[in-house]
Amino acid sequence: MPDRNPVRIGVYTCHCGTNIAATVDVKALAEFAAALPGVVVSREYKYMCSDPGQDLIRHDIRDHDLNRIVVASCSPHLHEHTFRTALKVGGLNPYYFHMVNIREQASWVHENKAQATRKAKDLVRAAVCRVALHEPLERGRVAIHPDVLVLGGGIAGIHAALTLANAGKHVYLVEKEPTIGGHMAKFDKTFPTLDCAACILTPKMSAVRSHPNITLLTYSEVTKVDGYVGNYKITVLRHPRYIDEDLCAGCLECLEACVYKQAKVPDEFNMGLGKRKPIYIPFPQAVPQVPVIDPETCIQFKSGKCKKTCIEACGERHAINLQAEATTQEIEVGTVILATGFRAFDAARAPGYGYGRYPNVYAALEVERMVNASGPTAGEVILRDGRRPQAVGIIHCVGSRDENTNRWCSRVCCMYSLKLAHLIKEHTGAEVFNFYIDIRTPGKGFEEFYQKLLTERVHFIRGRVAEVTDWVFDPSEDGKLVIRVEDTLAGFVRRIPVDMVVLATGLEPRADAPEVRRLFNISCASEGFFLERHPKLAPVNTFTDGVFLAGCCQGPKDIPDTVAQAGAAAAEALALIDAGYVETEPNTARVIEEICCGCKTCNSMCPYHAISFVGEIHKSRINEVLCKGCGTCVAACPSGAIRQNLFEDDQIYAEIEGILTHA
Amino acid sequence: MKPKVAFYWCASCGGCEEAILDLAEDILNVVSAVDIVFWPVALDFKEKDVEAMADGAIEVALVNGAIRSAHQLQMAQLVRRKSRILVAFGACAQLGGIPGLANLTTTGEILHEVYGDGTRPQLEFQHDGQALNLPKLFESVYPLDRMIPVDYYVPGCPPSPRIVADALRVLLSDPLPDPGSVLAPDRALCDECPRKDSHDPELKIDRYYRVQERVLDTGTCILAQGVPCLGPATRAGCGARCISGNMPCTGCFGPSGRVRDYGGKALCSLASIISGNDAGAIDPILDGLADPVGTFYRYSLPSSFLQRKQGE
Amino acid sequence: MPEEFQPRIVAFFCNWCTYLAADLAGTSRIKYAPNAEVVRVMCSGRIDVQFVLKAFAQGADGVLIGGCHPGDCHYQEGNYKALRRYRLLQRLIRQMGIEEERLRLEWISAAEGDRVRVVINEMVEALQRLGPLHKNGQAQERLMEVA
Amino acid sequence: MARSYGYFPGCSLKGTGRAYEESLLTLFRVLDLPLAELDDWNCCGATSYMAIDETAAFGLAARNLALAQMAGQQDLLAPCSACYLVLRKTQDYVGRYPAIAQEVNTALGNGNLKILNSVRVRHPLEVLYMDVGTRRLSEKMQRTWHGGPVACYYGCQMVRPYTEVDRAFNPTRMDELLAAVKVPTVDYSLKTKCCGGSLTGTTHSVGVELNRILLKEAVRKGAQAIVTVCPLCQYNLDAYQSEIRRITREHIEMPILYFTQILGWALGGDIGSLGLKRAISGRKTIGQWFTETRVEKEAYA
Repeated sequence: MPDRNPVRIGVYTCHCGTNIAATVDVKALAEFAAALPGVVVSREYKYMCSDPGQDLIRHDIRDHDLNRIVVASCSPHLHEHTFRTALKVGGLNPYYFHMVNIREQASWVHENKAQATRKAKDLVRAAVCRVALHEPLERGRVAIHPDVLVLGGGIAGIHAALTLANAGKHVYLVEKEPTIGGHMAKFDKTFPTLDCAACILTPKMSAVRSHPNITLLTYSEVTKVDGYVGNYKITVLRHPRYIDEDLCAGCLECLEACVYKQAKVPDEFNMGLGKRKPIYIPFPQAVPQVPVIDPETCIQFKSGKCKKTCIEACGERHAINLQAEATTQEIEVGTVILATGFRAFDAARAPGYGYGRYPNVYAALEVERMVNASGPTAGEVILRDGRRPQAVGIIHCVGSRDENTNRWCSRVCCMYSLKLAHLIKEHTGAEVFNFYIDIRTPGKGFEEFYQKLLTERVHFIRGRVAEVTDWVFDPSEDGKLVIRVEDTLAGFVRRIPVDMVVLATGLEPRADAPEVRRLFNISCASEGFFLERHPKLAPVNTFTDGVFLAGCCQGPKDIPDTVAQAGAAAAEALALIDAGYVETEPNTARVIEEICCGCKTCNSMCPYHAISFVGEIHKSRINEVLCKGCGTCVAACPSGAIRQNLFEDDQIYAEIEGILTHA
Repeated sequence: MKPKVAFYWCASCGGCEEAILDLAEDILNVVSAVDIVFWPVALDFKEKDVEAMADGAIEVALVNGAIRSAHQLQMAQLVRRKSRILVAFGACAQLGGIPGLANLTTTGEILHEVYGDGTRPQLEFQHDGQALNLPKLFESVYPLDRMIPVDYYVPGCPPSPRIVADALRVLLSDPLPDPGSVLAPDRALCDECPRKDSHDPELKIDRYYRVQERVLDTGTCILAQGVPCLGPATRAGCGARCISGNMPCTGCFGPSGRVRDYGGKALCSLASIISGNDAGAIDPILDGLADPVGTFYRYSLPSSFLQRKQGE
Repeated sequence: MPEEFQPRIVAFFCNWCTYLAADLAGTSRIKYAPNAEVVRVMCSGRIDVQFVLKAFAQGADGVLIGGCHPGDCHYQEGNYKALRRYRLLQRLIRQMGIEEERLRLEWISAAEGDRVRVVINEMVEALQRLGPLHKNGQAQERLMEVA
Repeated sequence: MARSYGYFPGCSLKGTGRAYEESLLTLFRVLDLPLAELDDWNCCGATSYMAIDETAAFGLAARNLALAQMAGQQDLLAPCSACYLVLRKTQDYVGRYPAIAQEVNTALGNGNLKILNSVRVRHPLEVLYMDVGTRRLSEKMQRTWHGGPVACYYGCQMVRPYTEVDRAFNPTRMDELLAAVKVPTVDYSLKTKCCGGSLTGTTHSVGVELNRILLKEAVRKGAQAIVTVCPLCQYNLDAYQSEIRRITREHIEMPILYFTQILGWALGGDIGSLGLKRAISGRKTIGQWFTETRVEKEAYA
């Protein structure tokens, strides 16, 4: 049907400084646009997204009584919202707008100015054709459930959870392991201040346990995520720890009582350097203070012939229940913070360094435990054969900056290597050699720490280590590990005999990152870390509304950065919660009942069960709230009886025609 | 005096003419109601008789068949000139119809198929001073409205008696429907299909069968039985005659109002509802849809976006 | 020498993976052929076969469909629908005399900026080998024969 | 009857490496794996060619590959590391760089040949490990080892840059094969270091020094012999021991064996046809080790 007020289009071409103007002839583009049907105003401006830029639009709407706006600038993912708001302020329905991406998808990816300009023209023509058919739309509102899920109980999750809880929001903190604390709990000292990790972490851990607004679900995993921003339904699988968290008083007598008098099982928390019993608590300050039974190694589970002395020891409390089974729990939250952390690179994947082959080659985390006073060696640096090392080599960038393994820099290895160098020297007085590609100390107090180590006469050899070998070239090397490296500063190949080799292993995405990613429907960057919505402007947001990122799951970072990011994620969540609602995009689909023939083709298209078949009228109907606006049913409807706001057939046809109409 | 009515046929099989006769006794009402001034298949009028008429003298002309030859075009243009209302009657006139499938080949190929390398009919031939002419065959088949302005469409191959009767009634009465409209309900066939409620909403096809491969249950949705039925994509109005004959709809009534390319839309829909999420699982199911063009464009190739086979 | 043929490609990209990949290519300043012009849809499942046919009829020499990798669809299953339609459409266009290289479906995740370059460049090369789809101009122009 | 493997001997196995060929044929006979020597094969194009004129090297290698593919072989066995590498590299480059493929095929075209990369280039070590497997070797074991521990030496070309045969760092498949027939091996850290290669012929002293390092470390690790997979390695380590003794006054004398010799013997191959007599160093030890002993059947408890 004919529009009562004829289409009056304003087209705005952005220079984006020189980002666009250097490759696209913006002047020619604006002139071209001016001649297109329905275009009343066509301007070019340095920065359309700036206030003066937006004012241009607002004033033209008023002065030239425009009713459609096209902006040719950057990606709609960056500024579509900005300009829609400008329309709104200008008194126009924000959806009378279409954005043309001539930066990311033209000026930045093409070199030939003529061709880039031609392409930009096509795209603008398409947008003009399209926008003419736009209709006014209203955004819906969805109430935000105030509770928050924080996934991962490392320092990131802990800090985010506490921040939210202190702001009065209820938080579900879900952790895979039997205790929270994550990697940080394994560290001895933290760089560059060398304050003890436990001293700063454990108080936060117990704060989590005692906080009235935090429900702590350890030894648990998220298995299902339903719903959408503001209204997520999360299914949590709770592994049985065989000891009732509510009944257990944390006396740990059951550990003493275990029929295993000596601990026999390699202890995960100590990277297998120590031993634990089948019934154990990961580490003394673990939260919750509740032991867990490992069915793999518990005699009762294996043979059923145990005296069950642990149950005796527990006595009246009856906290131990060997029949316990996994349970699932449904929780409802409005927002989610992913703080699932990282995985340390497996040093065995760099075989040249002999990890797993030579007993005295250690991965950094093992040494972290070793130098830790509460670690397996009570803080002593002792080799597997009981010797104290006279010389120690620390190899940087193992599983980082390496074509064969991971290309990225793990950011923390330089600093923790310096830290370990300092601690090892402190504990053993040994000669310590650092083998590095570059020393990267870009943090507060980092460079100073590096300087301090130089004065401690720690050796720094610049060169990528070729191999660690036990090949003895001359007798002085007997019984030692030899580090072969090209000293790129001295300019020759050196053989450095040492007793102990420490591999500064890098940080990787967790093995289960892909599953988590799919559960929460977010993207991963090429190396497998979770992808933020925008590296600069939305570093803790994801492309799924209401899901935020904190800590190393988004990329390697140290504790200060992690805590800062966790705070930011909490703030983003709070902003949503306190707004009380989110506005939803109106690009939903709807059935035109007069045309629908009730063939039910669409019903099986929708993964969200938004489409139901209404028996009384023999037609299908779409629930607008459940519809997420993918448009699959629209394409599938054989009689064209389903339409999608903002992606109407006619609008897309117009765009195609616009692109292909030869100028 | 009675309104003048003309019937003419272009590239068609004659089934549309039959459809008029299928009105049975109603035909008498028609004949008594109108004054038929031109109907080559039934009455002896000549081209010159039509030329003799004043422009617009004919109230309603029902033209069936597609345009394939210069003569058909010339006649269509003549009838158009003489008629106030011109109706594209039947699938061929509306969409190109079965003859439109010739757009999968070229005229050259067709002539070769028929005459081989032997003598071919000449466009012009001199016989003792007399010039004999044959109409030129076009490279492609065209639906009527690509050649002359068309006021209304009556779908079907052939149009069902009910549709024809309704159409005539509407056309000879006031007020006339919006110009360009198709004189059939703007809804798909399922709407009037007796089997529409026979299958549950979660329709998933694990295999497509050709109709001869399957003994079809007479109560259940044919598509749900794995036989491609184009009812969901095809305009209603035929009274689901094929379905009642336990045969799938092949789409002769063409698309409903919001669909631009009948075959593309039908294909899009039938492909969407199969199971299988990778090529390995999908392809065997699609193998059941032999001859996609013949299946989805049986009546509408010339009116599709692509109109004919591409390339030379 | 004659200027080499510049094919026109209409690229239907899903909003969450392939469109973002194209943005990433931009922010990474990856250079590729300027022949593909993007129509953004929310999901590859929105892409109606009619759109593809329309593009070919309108003068496109090639059509590229970009969606999320299997299992990664932002809308869970839209890309599977796209794949099913694509597999059947390939058979149809072959019958219609359109070479299959002219229609391509690619799964490109938000992280695969360089994949956008590779795919578009490959396609441009392929289309330059094939030449224009409408050897004798637009389909409409065929009407000339009857005039 | 198992399918046959195409066999490309290359110059060495017909010359300095005869012992390798003899033991290889014997071993494959006892495993009844038929070997079909490639008809009309030519120089593989290795080292010197590759260094001077790559295209010519690719051409030579490609011809052999094309012949194998004409002969309908799925696998082409190249026991010499140098042959293996150049053949494998040619396939890789032809597959990866259309320009090279075109050049090579133009050359082959003159002989009505074309390379399709349908043939798999294999090394006996990989074939024994993957196709036969350690389990079957232990089952088929006929003789028990009474000799001393040995050091497995893989050389440089076998596992770099291509790693189908074994891992690039610390390869272990030869160790595993020998372990399968109860031959003790030592943890030998130099298993992929340079044997001196053709340096022994050009910059002699350097080549010999590299040999010395390998031998000495083997001794230090308690090995009484070194086992190789490559005729050049074997020759270098075998031929210069007396010279090394003369220069260094270190008493180094140990057999340098082919892994096919030990396996062939352990699986009951005819001792006479393992090329053992061709050894230069440690002949006495070899004589003592490779005798007609039978497997003692473990007493069943």
